[in-house]
Amino acid sequence: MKDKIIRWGLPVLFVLIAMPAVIHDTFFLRVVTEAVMWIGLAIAFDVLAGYTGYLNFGHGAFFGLGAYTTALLMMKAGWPFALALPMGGVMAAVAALIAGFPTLRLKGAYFAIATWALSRAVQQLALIMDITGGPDGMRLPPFLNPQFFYYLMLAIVAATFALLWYLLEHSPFGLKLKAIREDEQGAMALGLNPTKLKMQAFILSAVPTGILGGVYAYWITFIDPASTLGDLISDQALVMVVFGGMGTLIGPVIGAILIFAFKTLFWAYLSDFQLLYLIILGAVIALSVVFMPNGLWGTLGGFKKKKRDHENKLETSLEARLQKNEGE
Amino acid sequence: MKVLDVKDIAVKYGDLQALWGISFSVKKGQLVALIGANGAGKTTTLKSICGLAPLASGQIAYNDRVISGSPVHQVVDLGITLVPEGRQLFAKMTVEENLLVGAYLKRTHAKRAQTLKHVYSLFPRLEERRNQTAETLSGGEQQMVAIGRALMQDPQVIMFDEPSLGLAPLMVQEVFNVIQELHRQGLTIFLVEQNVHQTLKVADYCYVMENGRIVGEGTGKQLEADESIREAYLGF
Amino acid sequence: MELLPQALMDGILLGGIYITIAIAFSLTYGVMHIIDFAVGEWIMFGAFAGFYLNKWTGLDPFLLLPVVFVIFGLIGCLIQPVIHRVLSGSKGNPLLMGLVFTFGLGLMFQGLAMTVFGFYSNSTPSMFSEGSFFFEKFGFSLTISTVRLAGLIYALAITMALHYLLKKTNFGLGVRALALNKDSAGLMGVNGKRTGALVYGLYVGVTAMTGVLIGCILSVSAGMGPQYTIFAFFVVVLAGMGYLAGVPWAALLLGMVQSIFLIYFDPGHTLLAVFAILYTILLISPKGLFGRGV
Amino acid sequence: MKRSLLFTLSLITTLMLATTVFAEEARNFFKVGVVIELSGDLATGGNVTKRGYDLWAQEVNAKGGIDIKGKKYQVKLFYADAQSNPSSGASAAERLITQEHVDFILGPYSSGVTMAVAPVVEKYKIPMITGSAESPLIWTNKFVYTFGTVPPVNFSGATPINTLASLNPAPKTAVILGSNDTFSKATAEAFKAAAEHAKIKVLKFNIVPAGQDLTPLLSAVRGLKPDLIAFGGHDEELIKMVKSLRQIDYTPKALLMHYGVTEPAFVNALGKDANQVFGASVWTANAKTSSKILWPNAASYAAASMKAFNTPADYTQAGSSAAGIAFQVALQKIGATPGMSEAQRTSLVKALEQVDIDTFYGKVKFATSGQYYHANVGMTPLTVQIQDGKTVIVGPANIKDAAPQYPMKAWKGR
Amino acid sequence: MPEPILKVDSVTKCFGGLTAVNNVSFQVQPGEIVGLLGPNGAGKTTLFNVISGYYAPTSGSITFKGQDISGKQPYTLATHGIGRTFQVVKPFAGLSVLENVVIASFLRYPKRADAERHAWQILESTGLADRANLSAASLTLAGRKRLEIGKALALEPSFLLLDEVVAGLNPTEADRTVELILQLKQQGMTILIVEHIMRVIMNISDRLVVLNFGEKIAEGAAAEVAKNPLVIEAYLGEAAA
Repeated sequence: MKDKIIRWGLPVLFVLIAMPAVIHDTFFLRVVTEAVMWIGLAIAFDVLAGYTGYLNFGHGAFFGLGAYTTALLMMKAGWPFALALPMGGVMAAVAALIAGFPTLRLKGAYFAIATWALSRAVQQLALIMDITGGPDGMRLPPFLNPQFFYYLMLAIVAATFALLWYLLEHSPFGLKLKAIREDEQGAMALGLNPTKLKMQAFILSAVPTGILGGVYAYWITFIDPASTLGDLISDQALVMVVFGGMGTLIGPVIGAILIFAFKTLFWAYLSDFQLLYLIILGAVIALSVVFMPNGLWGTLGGFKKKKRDHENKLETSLEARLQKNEGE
Repeated sequence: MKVLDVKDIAVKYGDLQALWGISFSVKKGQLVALIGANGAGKTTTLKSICGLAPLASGQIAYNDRVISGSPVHQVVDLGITLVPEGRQLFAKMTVEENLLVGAYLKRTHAKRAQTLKHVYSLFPRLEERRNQTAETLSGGEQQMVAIGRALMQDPQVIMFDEPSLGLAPLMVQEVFNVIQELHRQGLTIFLVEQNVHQTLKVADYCYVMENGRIVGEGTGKQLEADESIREAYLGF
Repeated sequence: MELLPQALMDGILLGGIYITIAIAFSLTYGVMHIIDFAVGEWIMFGAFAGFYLNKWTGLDPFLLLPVVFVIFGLIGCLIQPVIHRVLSGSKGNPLLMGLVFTFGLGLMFQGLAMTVFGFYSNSTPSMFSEGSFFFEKFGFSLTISTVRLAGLIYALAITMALHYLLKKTNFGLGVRALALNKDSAGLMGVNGKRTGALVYGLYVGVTAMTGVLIGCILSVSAGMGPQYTIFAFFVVVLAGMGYLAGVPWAALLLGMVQSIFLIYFDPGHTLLAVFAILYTILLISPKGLFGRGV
Repeated sequence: MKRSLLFTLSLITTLMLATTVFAEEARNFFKVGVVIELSGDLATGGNVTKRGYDLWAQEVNAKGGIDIKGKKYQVKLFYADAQSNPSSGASAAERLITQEHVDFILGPYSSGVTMAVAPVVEKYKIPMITGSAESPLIWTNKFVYTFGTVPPVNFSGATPINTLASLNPAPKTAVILGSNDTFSKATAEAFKAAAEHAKIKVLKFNIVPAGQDLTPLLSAVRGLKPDLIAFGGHDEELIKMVKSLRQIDYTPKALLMHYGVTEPAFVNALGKDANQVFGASVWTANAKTSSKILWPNAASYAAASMKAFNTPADYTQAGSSAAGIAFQVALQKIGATPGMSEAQRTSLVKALEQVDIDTFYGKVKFATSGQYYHANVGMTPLTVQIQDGKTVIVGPANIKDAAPQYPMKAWKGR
Repeated sequence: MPEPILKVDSVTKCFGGLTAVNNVSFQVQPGEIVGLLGPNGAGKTTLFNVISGYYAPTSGSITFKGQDISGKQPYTLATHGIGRTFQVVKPFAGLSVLENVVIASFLRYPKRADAERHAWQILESTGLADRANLSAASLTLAGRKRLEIGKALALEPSFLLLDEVVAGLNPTEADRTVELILQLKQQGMTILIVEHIMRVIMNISDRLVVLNFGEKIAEGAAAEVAKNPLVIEAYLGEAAA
């Protein structure tokens, strides 16, 4: 697993780093920047959805919170971007702590709806407060350097991926999360504190999301409640994760790339058929749930795993038979 | 005449095989019992007969008609019913509603007032508590509702899954009395029990199960006499 | 103070609309554990059905309700087996998968509606939309909009009809049995698949009828769905998911909170208050107002 | 490791191939970028705006193109959907500029998207005129390359209040409500400022959540018995507002909304209940305008719109067509041909700042300083009223077509 | 008499109106195997859940190694050295057998490499090593029960609560499990075990505690208890009495 990540991850990272040097098309760079952002949002969403089984329909609220924190600190307090950005992550962590403490007690649909209500409330708050500019939103000083934002986004998402990969797939943390997802009662007997673990996962999901929100604000130069605190972020992250495959790190990445690429291609080259896009996207989601409940990666990986399991089984039974024969 | 004929059935839950090709039959008017330890596959056997657990192989016939593969609601319409383990009542419904669900089928719906009267005469206690929700009843009363509910279906074969489970001794006795009474009335009964002594006493014929297989059979007397079966499977 | 009766009345009338949005929705959750993200889209389709049927036939939308119910009931029965397949899958988390499936369905419906019906808002005329009742006594004055009153009566009628269906009919007994214990219901001869399809059909039919009413009372547009999805969720969660008897109370509470807030507090904070209340109640009583959700 | 190296190389090559830049060709037509909301929440307005741009391009091309120093150049529109989302809008602008190499841009419908697009056109120095966005905030940001043909609401909102104040007996009290979105909130604030200025007592002023059913609030308003109810909101909200008022059976002496009443959907949905509602507008199909460019007057434009789309034109659409005309005039002035250099585009901005022309839409003249910087201040804002299902100009007094119907007829007897 | 490792002191547990465990007291000495007996529904599992922290007792107290642990969370008790198995075995189905055990090993070995090494040892000793990389869902019932014990052992507990680890196994499998339990006892483990199969529990227990209807009806050595008429009645039905 480790080898695989390095064998595939490093070249991909290399390509991504080298890309702006080769391709000077700023639109292309913008699209890739946004794609990278969505990869980050999707993997952060999956920490909670895939690894603990909680659908957080308030994911977008962390994004908006990060965006507004960064924007407010820069515009009202005069902080430099470099200081304001991490504060977006800090605020998201604080919000996750406050929101998670009560909501993580809720199960299944109740959690989904409570987090969604919470995110609506946050949006309403941004709409009626003066300091956020209400519905007019906020404008940030334009710093229009596409390379800067590309590399910043890439660095944050790559770091997030690496961190999550380490924590979820390599360190004890990920296994523990999976354990409480599978059987919370049973996990408690093994010394795992589900409340604490879920809270950690919630924060882990919120922080990168908040930071990405901060980058978004500075990059797009304009934020308002409709675009940064609306349902779009959570909805799209959910779609990407479900399509790609929940509960893995690669799944959401693939889901984010494919869905975003599909969306962008459709948007750029088939804009006469914009409405068709909604229909197709809806159909893709519905059909993928019916035919690939484990997502694209889960389904592909599933075949592989089945094969491996099967081989293992053959081996075991062969061994067992040999042992038996020896015994006799 | 065989009312129920189970031939070589196997059941799997995912990778786990619960039944390994078991066969037995129940004749009309008989009280047949199935005994064995926890996890031996007794409940699975009952479930597979009523269509709640799909068969991996084998066949089940009822009055010479193949019923395996039919959904549960069709099976019960033919006159087989199950009083499930742990009663499985509709907890938030009243006693009377629980009983009336028993007469859900068209076949029984028309004469449900009459059947209800019959059930109440069998269990007068239930009539007293007709408007209480099922969850507020004691274990014994719940068992009565479960049996009454099954009777509302006007069955020819009634299967019991551990009816004495968790009941006080007096109550256990009462349940067995009811079962014997139903037997006397001519119902065919298939009983799964852990209360070995009582069961062997009332049953016409017994099967012993272990680990998804039938490992012994005979009348109650024969089994009680069989030391090895006593030793290995009955635990005393 | 003199506004209080009017505020309460408006709250009740608004609550009536929310009852109709949520009641059948709650039923499907209770029986089949479907959380239908497309509930607002069914309302939208219903509203358009009412609008166009009224345009073509010239009949009052209230007279068209049964037609709409039958059409959409059939559609619901046909869709349910797919949802059933998703929910009974062994892979992943079926409940969440059902949520995501209907979410996709909702997106598809929105796209379809915008393609077919265009962007403009519309309104369905009805004989009830004309007048209002006006009372003035004891220094209080009270205006009751006829169409909203008709909506409330419809809501109560539907609630009562559902109550009758569930409590007094054999079919309803089967539905309740199915909701409480699937295996036992099967043992009693309840055909789970067919009953499930009928319940979903009933839900889609009732929800589409609600759409017709909303078209009369408020407006009709291709993008109207999501806001009603929000309210449906709100009411159902507040009532306790699947707890039908809680729905009217939760709906009235929602109507009342909005009415009171719009009148006595800063109206701009109304939605904030609504969401804050939902959140708070979920925290105090995670299974809804009455703690009876499933 | 070898296999992944190969993979890396092939990926780089693919990326390079995929982005082979379209070489800049000499062309004989203008490439016009259009960034608008074709989908999402604001698609209604986006599509109205699109019709305006389309009609302009159609008419220009029907006349052979834009006449630059005796040679005619056709225009070709390149759309990009902003999906009602600022970030998509910015991407859309970037794509049109860097990939399609458009000469100039016709801008978004909404203010939010315009705010995100403006910095992008600023960066590439591509002039943009929006035919619709009318939040005052856009202009206080003083974007050099961004212009607008629709005057901001704080410029146009005062007129209908003044018209009402001049009636006899004038409304003395008012309740002013606004939906909580940029445009509607600004509208309500403009109404409020104008009312206070005109000595109309504002009994209640509230910004309400977008989409909210306002019936309970209106019940309370009813108790205040205001002469005037003024509301800033979008199409669906306006329809719901009228229905609510009728349902609680309150008819104020005057009901004022903004331009939404001139949208065909308003009359279509409400029928006779739409009658006598006042609105603010800068253009109607019977506005008295005369022009030498494309359409001689408002009526001929309205007819052209009916012919092209089978939909009556409203002022957003007209303003969008006028945005095209403004570009056309400025281009002719500097004699720029397609494939403009940066210097040419800079002078195009200068030329736009000097535009002062009469169009079918009215006078187009962009402010060059102050709070309306680059917004069109050449217009005469109008007070309109729906009379018998038609939009009629009822003020200011010197250009009105008909007398305002006032007070409003009760809902019941209609 | 040495200090008891576990002291259950007049523990009562009610659910609403139902009293599942009623005023039960007993003690377990270090190194002992105590069998908890009783017919289905007698309250054994409830008592297990109270001891292992899943339910707080309604009244009474539980002392473990001299410390009052009543009402403490299960994960806290795991660190104190209490390991338990579940009657209905639910392995973490999406994970491999090895991973299942590794999760438990983390309690004493927070580093992944150490935990894995430890888990391998556990798998060896429980005879699951050859299936380490299979998904836990693919195990047979016997395998799952074994895994359940393995997970509890990976906590390196000083006290084990075993809930029906033999039930449902065939005689060979059952014998192997009994062997494993006796081995643990030899290593000095204290065990409280619930089991239905008499032959097993009679053989391995030093002492028995018998529950019926939530109350303790007998306590003592196996042979003694088996003669107790109360027990016979409760257990075998009145016919045997």
